[in-house]
Amino acid sequence: MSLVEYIQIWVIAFVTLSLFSFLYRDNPFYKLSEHIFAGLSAGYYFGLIWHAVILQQMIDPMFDNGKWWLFIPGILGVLMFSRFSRKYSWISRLSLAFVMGNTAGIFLLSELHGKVLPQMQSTMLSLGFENGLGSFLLALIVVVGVISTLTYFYFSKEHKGLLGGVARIGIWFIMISFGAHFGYTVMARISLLIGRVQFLYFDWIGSIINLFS
Amino acid sequence: MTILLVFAYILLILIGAFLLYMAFKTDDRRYIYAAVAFYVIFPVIVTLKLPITTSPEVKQLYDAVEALPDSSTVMLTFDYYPSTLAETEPMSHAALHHLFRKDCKVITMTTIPLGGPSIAERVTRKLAEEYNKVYGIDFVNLGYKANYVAVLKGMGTSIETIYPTDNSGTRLSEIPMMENIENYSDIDFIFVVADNSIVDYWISIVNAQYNNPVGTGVTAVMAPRYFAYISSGQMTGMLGGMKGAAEYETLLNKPAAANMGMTSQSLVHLFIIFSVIAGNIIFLTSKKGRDGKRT
Amino acid sequence: MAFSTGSGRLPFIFLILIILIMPVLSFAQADSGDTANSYFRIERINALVAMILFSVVILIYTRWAKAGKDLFIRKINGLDEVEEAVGRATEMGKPVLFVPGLQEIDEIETIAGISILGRVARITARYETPLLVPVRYPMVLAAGQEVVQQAYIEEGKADSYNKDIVRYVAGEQFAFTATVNGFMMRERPATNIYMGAFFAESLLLAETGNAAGSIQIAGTAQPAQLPFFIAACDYTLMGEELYAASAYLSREPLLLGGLKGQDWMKVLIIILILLGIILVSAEVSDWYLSMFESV
Amino acid sequence: MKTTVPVIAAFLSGFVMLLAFFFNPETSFLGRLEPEVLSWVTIVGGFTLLLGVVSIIRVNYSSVKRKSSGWGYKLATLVSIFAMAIPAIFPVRWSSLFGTGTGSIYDWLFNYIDSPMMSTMFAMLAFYIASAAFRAFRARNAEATLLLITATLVMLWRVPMGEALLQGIHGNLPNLINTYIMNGANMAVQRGIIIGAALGAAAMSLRIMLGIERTYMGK
Repeated sequence: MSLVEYIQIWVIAFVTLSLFSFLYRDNPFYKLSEHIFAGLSAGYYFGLIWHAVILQQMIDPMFDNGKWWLFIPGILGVLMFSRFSRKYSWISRLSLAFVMGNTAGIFLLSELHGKVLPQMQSTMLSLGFENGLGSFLLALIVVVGVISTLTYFYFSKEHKGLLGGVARIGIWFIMISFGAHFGYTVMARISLLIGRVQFLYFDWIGSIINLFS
Repeated sequence: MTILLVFAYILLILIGAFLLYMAFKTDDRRYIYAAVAFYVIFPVIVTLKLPITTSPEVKQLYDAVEALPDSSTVMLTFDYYPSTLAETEPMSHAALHHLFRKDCKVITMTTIPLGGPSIAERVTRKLAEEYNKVYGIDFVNLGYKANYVAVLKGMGTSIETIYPTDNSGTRLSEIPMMENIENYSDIDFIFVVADNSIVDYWISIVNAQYNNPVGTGVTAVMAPRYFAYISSGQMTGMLGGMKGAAEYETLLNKPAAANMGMTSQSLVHLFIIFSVIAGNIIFLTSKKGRDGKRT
Repeated sequence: MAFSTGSGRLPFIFLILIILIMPVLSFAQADSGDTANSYFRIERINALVAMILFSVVILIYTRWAKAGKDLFIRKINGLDEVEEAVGRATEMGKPVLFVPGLQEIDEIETIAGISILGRVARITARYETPLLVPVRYPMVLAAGQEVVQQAYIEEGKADSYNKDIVRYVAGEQFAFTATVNGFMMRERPATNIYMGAFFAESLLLAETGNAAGSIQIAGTAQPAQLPFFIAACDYTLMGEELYAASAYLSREPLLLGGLKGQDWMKVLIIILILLGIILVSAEVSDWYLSMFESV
Repeated sequence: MKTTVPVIAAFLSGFVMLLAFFFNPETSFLGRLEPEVLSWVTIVGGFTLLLGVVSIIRVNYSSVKRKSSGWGYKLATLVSIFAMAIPAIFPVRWSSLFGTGTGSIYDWLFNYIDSPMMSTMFAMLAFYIASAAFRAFRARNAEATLLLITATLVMLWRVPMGEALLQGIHGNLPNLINTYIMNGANMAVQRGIIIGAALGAAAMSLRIMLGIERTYMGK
């Protein structure tokens, strides 16, 4: 392993351990790491936008590809900075409206066409017995689950009588689903810790052992 | 050997119970932290080989990629933050192994501003060496562009208008691989590795409007939500969390980081189940003295 | 609001006009026979019908809500909990902590969080209970300050409003969480209210709030965080309940109209699904199912 | 003027998307207009990200200038911002340390400090979830109880050891969990939530496009 690799591994190990130190007690190391992290992330954004947007999406096409009109979105982008002045913040509305309006135009259709329609269609299941009890039971669970969940999130009538009953079934289904979600999420959190421990053990301690052998 | 194993397990359980007892006694949660650290570190040192069963969604994704004709074009997305590398990186590694093994042309891109492009560069270049793939001919990294909805929608008509150049600034017209690739219709499969709700837009915009098959590798936090898209056929297979990655690695017989982590997962999960039960027993027994809500 | 100003009506009329023209164009082109390179994508007519129906329903209800028509919304029982919890803080003279989520102002959940903040601020203004609102984005800071100041003025307590109630704490997710946790352990607020979009830090906040002995009420639409809030907080508003609560509280025509319109659509969706199930079970459903095919 | 022009801009910008959805891009002028409008949106979107960077610099610079409490840490943030941003701007031609490619200071700082920091911060959640599991996750009512029971079952099922345990109880139990809980009850609820949320998002989009919803503009 070259010297550079050693330095890299030890820098990561130092950073990892100083952040883990927070578990024992909040300390200056953790605070410092946190502030450095916030700074590096902001710096990363700056470098990224400088290259990915200003150079690659504007300067390069404008000067080498003849798309001279790309200065217009550039100006709209710069106008966004008027948000920092209380008096002129209204100037940024045009740029904001242009972006938000565009996203709204996409979502208005994609949410209906890409989510509501297909999800409705795939809930229209046959409740017949033709392919066995198992698939009937599953279809029943799905149909009752979807309808009772939609009913639970229905706000135009008090949840009383039949409506209340279906909403009650809805909350039971929702709790089962959230329970499943809880179980999955526990695994997600643990994996992240395992990732760090794998680094500390295999790479860092590995590099120490490698040093002496 | 089994006596040793049984003895190890008893020891593990005793340590867990002791630390839990101390946590309850002193109300100092650092005992629980110690238990978690122990249960994670111990199996990393002493790895137990555990059978990994394959779930249907993972098999569906594996089969879908396996069925792709060799040298077809696949878009692999790095839509994850550095915070979830432990779960998502094994997935993108396994995906690249699978795609490079099948000589697929790989286009990588990302919608994540913090680290997306750098992660994509690092992972693809490392694996490209292993399969001696050439940048610009076998794989290309488009990098990041802001406003993911516009990016996803824009690539439906013309990738080049959204990405005039690749991540390192080379114009797309100068990249041999991108010659006859204009938009989604020239891409055979989209493999999304993500840790956020961008997956919803890959499905509701790209799959619904451009009919590309979309397979995903998602963090365990996101997985339960996407069973809805699996069963409606909008999503072609899914890897759910580290277990999904481990299953995919096993199918590719390339066991790596995810497989190693499964023993630690098992132990910590059992410990958490035990502490939920213990916590609630204490809560319910002491509940007799106080009303349901904590006063 | 926009409806009264001239510009408000223009887009509405323009939208309806253009949408009506599309079907005319499609039928005109249908009988001209050349559907191959057709102008209008006939196969997406179901999306057009769905969008027109949806837009008309939402706009009608919004217009009714604006005209002050009495549109009934059931009281979300989470709101009694919020008022009771803020009352508890007033009795104990301890501060109320309100976190309007961790997303930008243009996210629906943040807007809902800010409108609930308005309600909470009116109560804290009335009883002069200390209130702290840490935020993560400059634009959320501006919107939050506006709403809180408005509440203090309406309660006739303009003098006891100060700019520091709503405070920009940090941009980064975990720097923000650590600072808020620090505040919780130092000030020991009697009530923590989390209303908006929350992610992995939801657990850190709820767990620290638990350790600080505060009553906690949460509301978010992020499905991955709801299980934790349900298990760790005293009361949780789930998903759309968050939007319904802000609509109920503010009676704001936009929210009210939107909610009622969506409720109407839910009834229609349930009826269409049930009809579909009957037809599918009777095996006469092909024509019906094709209506919902998204291409 | 301050409201009408943005409202019209929002409407037109959104309306192009509606047209592009219904009209075939190959056979109409939309084929060129749609991606062009979208590339403009990504450019303006990039600047909004810069907005966040500038506001962080402003907030930290003002507290350093005023020497407010903890200004040392704020100085560290400022130094880190420029340590990352300045080398990234210089062209890579001058030296491979510049620019954002592999081998640059930018890439090095990200891969070896920024990224591990973020991974470690998230890794700490494992500890918090365990302590929360013991201290905060209470079966305080019937619903929370059902949630915790299902959670325990799914947690067992998700790990090899647990799965082996379940198979011990009944050979087919793991598959039953996958079919009837994950692909059954959970899938149905997720579908209900997706439909509800989609209606909400579509309603919000309609209001934004028609200039009725304007809070994002800070009206």
